[in-house]
Amino acid sequence: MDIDFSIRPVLAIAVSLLAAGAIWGFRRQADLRDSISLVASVAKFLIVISMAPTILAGGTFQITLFTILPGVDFAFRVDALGMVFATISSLLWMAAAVYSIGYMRSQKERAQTRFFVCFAISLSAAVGGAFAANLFTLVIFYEVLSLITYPLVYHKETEESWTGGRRYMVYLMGASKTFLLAALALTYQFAGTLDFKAAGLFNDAGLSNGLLIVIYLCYLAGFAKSAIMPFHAWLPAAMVAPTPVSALLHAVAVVKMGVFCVLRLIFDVMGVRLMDELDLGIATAYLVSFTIITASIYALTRDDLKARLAYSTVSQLSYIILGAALLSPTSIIGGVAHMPAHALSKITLFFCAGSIFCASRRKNISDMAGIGRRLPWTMAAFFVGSLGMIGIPPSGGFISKWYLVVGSVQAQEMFFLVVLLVSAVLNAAYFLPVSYTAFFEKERDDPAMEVAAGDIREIPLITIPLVATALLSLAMGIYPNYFLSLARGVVP
Amino acid sequence: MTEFPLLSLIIFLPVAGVPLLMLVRDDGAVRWLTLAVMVADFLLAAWLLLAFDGSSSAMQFRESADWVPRLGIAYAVGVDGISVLFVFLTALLGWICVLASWTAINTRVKSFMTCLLVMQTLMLGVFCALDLFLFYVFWEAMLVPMYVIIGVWGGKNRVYAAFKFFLYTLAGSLLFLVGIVVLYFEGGETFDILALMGRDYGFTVQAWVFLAFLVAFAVKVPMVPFHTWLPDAHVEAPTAGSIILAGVLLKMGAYGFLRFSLPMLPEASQYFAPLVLALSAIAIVYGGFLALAQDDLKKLIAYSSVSHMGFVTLGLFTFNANGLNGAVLQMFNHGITTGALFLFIGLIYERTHTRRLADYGGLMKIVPIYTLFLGLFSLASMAVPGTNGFVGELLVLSGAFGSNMALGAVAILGAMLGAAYMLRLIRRVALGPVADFATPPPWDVNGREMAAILPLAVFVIWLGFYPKPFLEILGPSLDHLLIQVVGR
Amino acid sequence: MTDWVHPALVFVVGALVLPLLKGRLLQVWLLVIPAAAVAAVAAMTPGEFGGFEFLGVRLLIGKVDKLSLVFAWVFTIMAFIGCVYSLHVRGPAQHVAAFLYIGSALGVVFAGDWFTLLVSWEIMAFASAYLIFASRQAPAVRAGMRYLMVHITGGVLLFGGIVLHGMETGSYLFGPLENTGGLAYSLILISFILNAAVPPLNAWLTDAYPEATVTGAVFLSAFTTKTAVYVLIRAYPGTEILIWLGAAMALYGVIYAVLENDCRRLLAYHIVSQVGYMVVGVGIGTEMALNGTASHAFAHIFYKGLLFMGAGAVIHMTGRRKLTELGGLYRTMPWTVALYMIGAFAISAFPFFSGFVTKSMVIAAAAGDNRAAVVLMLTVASSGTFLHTGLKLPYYMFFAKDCGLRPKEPPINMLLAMGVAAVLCIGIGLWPGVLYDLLPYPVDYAPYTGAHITGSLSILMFTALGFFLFLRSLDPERTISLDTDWLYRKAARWFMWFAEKPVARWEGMVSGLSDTVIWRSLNAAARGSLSSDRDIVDAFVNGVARTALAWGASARRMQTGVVTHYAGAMIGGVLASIALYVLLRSG
Amino acid sequence: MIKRLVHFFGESGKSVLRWRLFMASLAAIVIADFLVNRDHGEFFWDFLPGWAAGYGFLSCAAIVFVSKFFGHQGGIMRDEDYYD
Repeated sequence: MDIDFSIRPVLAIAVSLLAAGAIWGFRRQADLRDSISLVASVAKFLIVISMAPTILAGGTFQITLFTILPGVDFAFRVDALGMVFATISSLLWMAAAVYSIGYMRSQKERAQTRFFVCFAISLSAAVGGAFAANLFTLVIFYEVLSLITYPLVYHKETEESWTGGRRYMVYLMGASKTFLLAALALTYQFAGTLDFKAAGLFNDAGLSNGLLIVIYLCYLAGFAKSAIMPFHAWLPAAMVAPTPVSALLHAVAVVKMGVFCVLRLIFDVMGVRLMDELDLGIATAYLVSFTIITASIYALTRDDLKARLAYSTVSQLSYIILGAALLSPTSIIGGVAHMPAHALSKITLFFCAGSIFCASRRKNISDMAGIGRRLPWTMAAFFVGSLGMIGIPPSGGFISKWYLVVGSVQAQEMFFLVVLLVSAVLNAAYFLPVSYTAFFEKERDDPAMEVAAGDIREIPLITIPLVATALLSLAMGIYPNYFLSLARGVVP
Repeated sequence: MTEFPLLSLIIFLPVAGVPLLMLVRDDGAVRWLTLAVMVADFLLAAWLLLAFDGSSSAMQFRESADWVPRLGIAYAVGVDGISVLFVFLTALLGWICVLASWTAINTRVKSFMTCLLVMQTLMLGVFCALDLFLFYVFWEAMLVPMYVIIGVWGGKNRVYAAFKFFLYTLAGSLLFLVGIVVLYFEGGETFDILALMGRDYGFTVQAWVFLAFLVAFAVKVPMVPFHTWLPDAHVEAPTAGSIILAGVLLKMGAYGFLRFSLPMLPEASQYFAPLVLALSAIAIVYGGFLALAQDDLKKLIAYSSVSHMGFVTLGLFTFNANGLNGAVLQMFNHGITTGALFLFIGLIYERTHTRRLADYGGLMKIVPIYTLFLGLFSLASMAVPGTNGFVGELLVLSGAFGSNMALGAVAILGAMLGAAYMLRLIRRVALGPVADFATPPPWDVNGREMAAILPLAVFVIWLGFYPKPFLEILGPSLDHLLIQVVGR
Repeated sequence: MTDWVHPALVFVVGALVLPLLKGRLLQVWLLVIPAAAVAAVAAMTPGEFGGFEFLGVRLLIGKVDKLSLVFAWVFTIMAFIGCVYSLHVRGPAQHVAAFLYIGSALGVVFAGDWFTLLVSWEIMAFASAYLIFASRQAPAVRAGMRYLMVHITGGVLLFGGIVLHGMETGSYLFGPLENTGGLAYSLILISFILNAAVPPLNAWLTDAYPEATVTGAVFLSAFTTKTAVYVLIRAYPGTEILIWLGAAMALYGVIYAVLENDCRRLLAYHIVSQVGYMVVGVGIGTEMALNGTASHAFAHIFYKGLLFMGAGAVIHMTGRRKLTELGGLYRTMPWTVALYMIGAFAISAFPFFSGFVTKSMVIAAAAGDNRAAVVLMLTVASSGTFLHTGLKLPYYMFFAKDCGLRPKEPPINMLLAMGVAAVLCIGIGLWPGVLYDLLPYPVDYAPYTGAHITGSLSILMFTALGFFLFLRSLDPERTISLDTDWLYRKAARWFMWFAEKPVARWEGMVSGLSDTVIWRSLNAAARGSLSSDRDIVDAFVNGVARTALAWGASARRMQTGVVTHYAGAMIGGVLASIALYVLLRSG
Repeated sequence: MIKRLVHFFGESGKSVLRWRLFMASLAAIVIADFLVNRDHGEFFWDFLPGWAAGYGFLSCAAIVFVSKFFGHQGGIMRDEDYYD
């Protein structure tokens, strides 16, 4: 476990911040402005991935900028878990950058500069959180992410989007201002530090179990981005945002930030041993199992495609937490591996939803009968994405589900085995109908539709990235080693 | 350590500027002159801060000269880690006030500037005084210029507000005076603060004096239920007045607790701590709710000050390191942030002549830079991580939890409310469709206003990420204080 | 993998290339790929190939022994026939699905470990489902969805079972399971018999196959159930319960077939019935029984394929599928009739047809195991088989009353495919030795004894007699028959109700909390404290203030901001209080 | 040739001839069943000539009537639009 000092984490964060500035600077020349996002995304990915070899070899990068409070530094540390998160966000930003250009232009969206600026900054926040070396730094980026995504949520500035945005803020800021702040204060007061420790922060704090549990629950509720019920309602509300946002942020960056924080909480703040002693792991597992099942069932009833995807996200996020909460090595691998697996599939699905909307202005699944003939690439990608969500080989989702199931058996918890299997069936029940409606049902030309079935066309700038992500999700199923070995690195 | 009477210079430089003002006629010249004086004073204060030795808890830059030896009254000044910060803050806000009233004040400019300068001297004096009588003189005298500022250059309802302010503070200060006198006799007929700290008073005396002080300081802070003068004063006061009120005057109360109540009356402090803590907790939540309900920008900020100062007193009476550090830091932060917010409201008021939340909307689109900074300070005020507010709040809350879980829980509620009303403010003022204003855009901040804003913004970020130097200056003094309170 | 080419690989490659081809080229490719697969199988020698490590599991994707070879042979040959039969189908999609389907079935056949098995199993479900969806009729799409859901559920059970098994034994190598009473054993068994369409888990088959495309049904009839039989032979030989399930199954299919009006659904029920024989064989588990099962599966694939091709040809030409709407087609489709009848004789096990030499092997094995009841039940079943596929179906489809249609013979490729299958049905019947040599265990069984021939002939012919005597009561009726799919069709509706009413309401309530409770209560509290501040605290102060104001002209003057008066007031107050204190002290 | 064979079974004119041929074949089979040697068999009926004929006929009858009974009385047969 060798620790190298490196400026690269900071660079990785800075590059998109600079990009944001540049985008603002060139707001008058649209082409130049948009190409900046592309370049920045590639640069960011290269910087991040350049750290991969060392991390895979079990090393970590570290850089401490300065001390904020006694026992609290402003510092970055790149380890396996952070690397997983950083890799998927930066990798998928490239796809999302292309996609959003296509989307925003085809939609002639307003305030594109603001959009791209916020987008770039939120990526900085995501990667910053991934590389944060302690709770304080992590929380800084966590909050920045909440705030910077707010303009993206109310982007359309319709009544609907304002209410959506308000709910977004009420949940995210509310939770973090009450529970998270409390948890931090308690931790700082009693543990005296906010640094991540694999053994946990509270070992020599000598706190009563009750207090420890309270602290843990405060954290769990505070990280509302992980969308554990009943703190999930902001996610469906955020669906008023333009689809690129829903895709990259509310399927990958933001929600994964929440889950990432929870994993940090479990592994590096509470520590596996404490989680086990207080039975917090198992309790959490039951909590998220409830989320998994309920969200899946609710998704069945949604006809609005994005809403269905949102609830599927709610349930899938809990897979990740479930894996971690079971605390068995294999399940942890499964949980961590499910982060990229879910990210790749879900971003594909959202891209598809956006593509359908741009091409046909259709939002409801019931209106998509026969659209598969018009948008073959999109719907094929959608099918691939659904495979990932259900966990059918050869998708990446199968890999993580395999580990999760093995892990839950290993943890001697048949209940969660059942939960996972049942939810797999439920996922199939709400994802496959989309595909078969699109491909096999008769296209009906109803005049109410803005766009007649006849002139629905694929939009290249939108289709290319979604096909790419679909292929990536398959690629992870066939060659999962990169993420798997990172996941192994996470196991304490 | 230095023979050079730096403190006295800092304290009296502003007043010294007054006669110079008499020489010039033209308003512009008056403004420039005042600004020059204030800036010079600020530079001295900055030098003081740099020259201050943060490693010791002792009073530094002490000067003393007999004044009324028969009564043991002396002219004694000096700063420790706590007061030096506030000297600096006061000096900083001083020239910002000048800038803030550059165009806002165009009647009787000279008198106004005179008030500012006098005010400045008195406030600096309060923070530096090491002699109780001297302290009281500064403390009392401060009322006059402030009263004038509100009563003369204030808004429609200024008389009511000014009188209310006066009544409250007078009532407070009378009790304060009584307390001082008691201490004087009990403490061996001296007004030397350090000496008085050394004394050991009987509990009953401590208790009575503490209560007397409590009212005096509670009015200044202000603590619920002595807070109602604040919103009116703020609403009616000109921008500069609001900045001084929020930035400095409110700190006096807390400073009083730090200087007198805690070190001189430790047993009483601990005995009455629950009372103060309860009042603070109430202030935090109550103020938060009140701010949430406001439709007047200034009132909103004013009540948010009540809530934030609640955090300060809360931190002070937790009697642990985190709490105290947090409290003092919070005082400083509040000075910066709330001062800035009042400045911003002043700026926008100059242009739109309305303070009703309902009249605003969509500023983001027409005055982006203004909105950007407004957003920054609002976030600081709601204590978002990465801004100065968060550090202070985190420390105070840690302290609160350290002393009592329930207390922490209530305080947390206040923090949440902070987010609520600040987000409401931003949402209504900055976002959404552009409201139609009397004076049409564009009118974004100009260079002069920028000069006033930027330093504050710098402090917001600096303290948000790197409060260490300030905490290091505070550290020894607060440790010393802690020993004085609970150490025995 | 130089010495060994996985036929599944051949099909996958074929499927990948297909979309690029069209017209003549496509048709050639459709013939080349199965032929290549057959060649690959022919070139195969027993052994283990393609073993490697994945997800920490020891994988073995190619385990070749005689048993897998039998199934490989029949699958690849049937693939060829099916491709010929579907040569006329335009567009690659269906062919791609078919190729993937066959490929995954072969993947199961050669799977040396549970993991590979599972993967192939899942892909098989999806690929086969496409063949049902592809007919694009609304009922077909719904049936396809049901089919898919059932198989996904089965796959999920298998998934769980495999993981449990792997955890129990620490090995994922695919082999016989012994009943440790663990959950794994039953989970896997359930998922297997689900694919084998053992009642009550049979409904997916009879629900979906009749809805499939004409060509798709041919493939469907061949692979899914037979792979299930194969894995049963591998994993559950000699499991008592299978005997009874199988026997019951054989009759179940026959009984439902009586009631059926849809020609392909009738044949589908006979798949159930025929697979019953194989399941019995597995249950008995003696070498002979397993030989019987394997060989019967082998023969079954061809004659069932032939029957579906025949029925398919009729549907293809007439567009009708209900017996009540057909009849009298023999005039214009004699070849179809003849070829179909060959299949019918084969399935009914007429002497010199393939069924005769394979089915009897299972029955003989049952007899050899002294299971009289089983033998009798199976005999009834075979009489029923002839009754429907050999008599009822052809009678009402080709003869009986004239429906007035005069369809032409089907396209030549269909006839050719049927011809090949027919040849195989007869060939196996005439030269059983060839098949017997392929079987996993050495065969000492001679089907052609006098008693056996006359016995089967009389059973069949007297069944025929019965048929003609009771002809009237056999007339098909315009009905559908409820099967166990009723359960999950209804259950699905109940579940959706549950999801849309209670769950949805609860969810709406919870996610509304922010607006309904939190936001409102905050604002209420805010307004409340505002009024209290104005009406209580401030009111008090104002009262004081007013009195003070009223307290004198000095107050009036105060407003002008003349400072001295305060000074006065202040000092006065100060002196007063000091005096007070001094007084107190001295007193 | 195939055509002729198929038509032979189809044409109504030939029904009498078909019936006779059928009967003849039945008779032939039963007779043959008595002639073949039955030296080995598992169960008693393996040694009864003509058993198969009877059993075949009975099972046919049984299948037809039992299942029709279930179908009609057991409520298994429903209208074609039962599910929608």
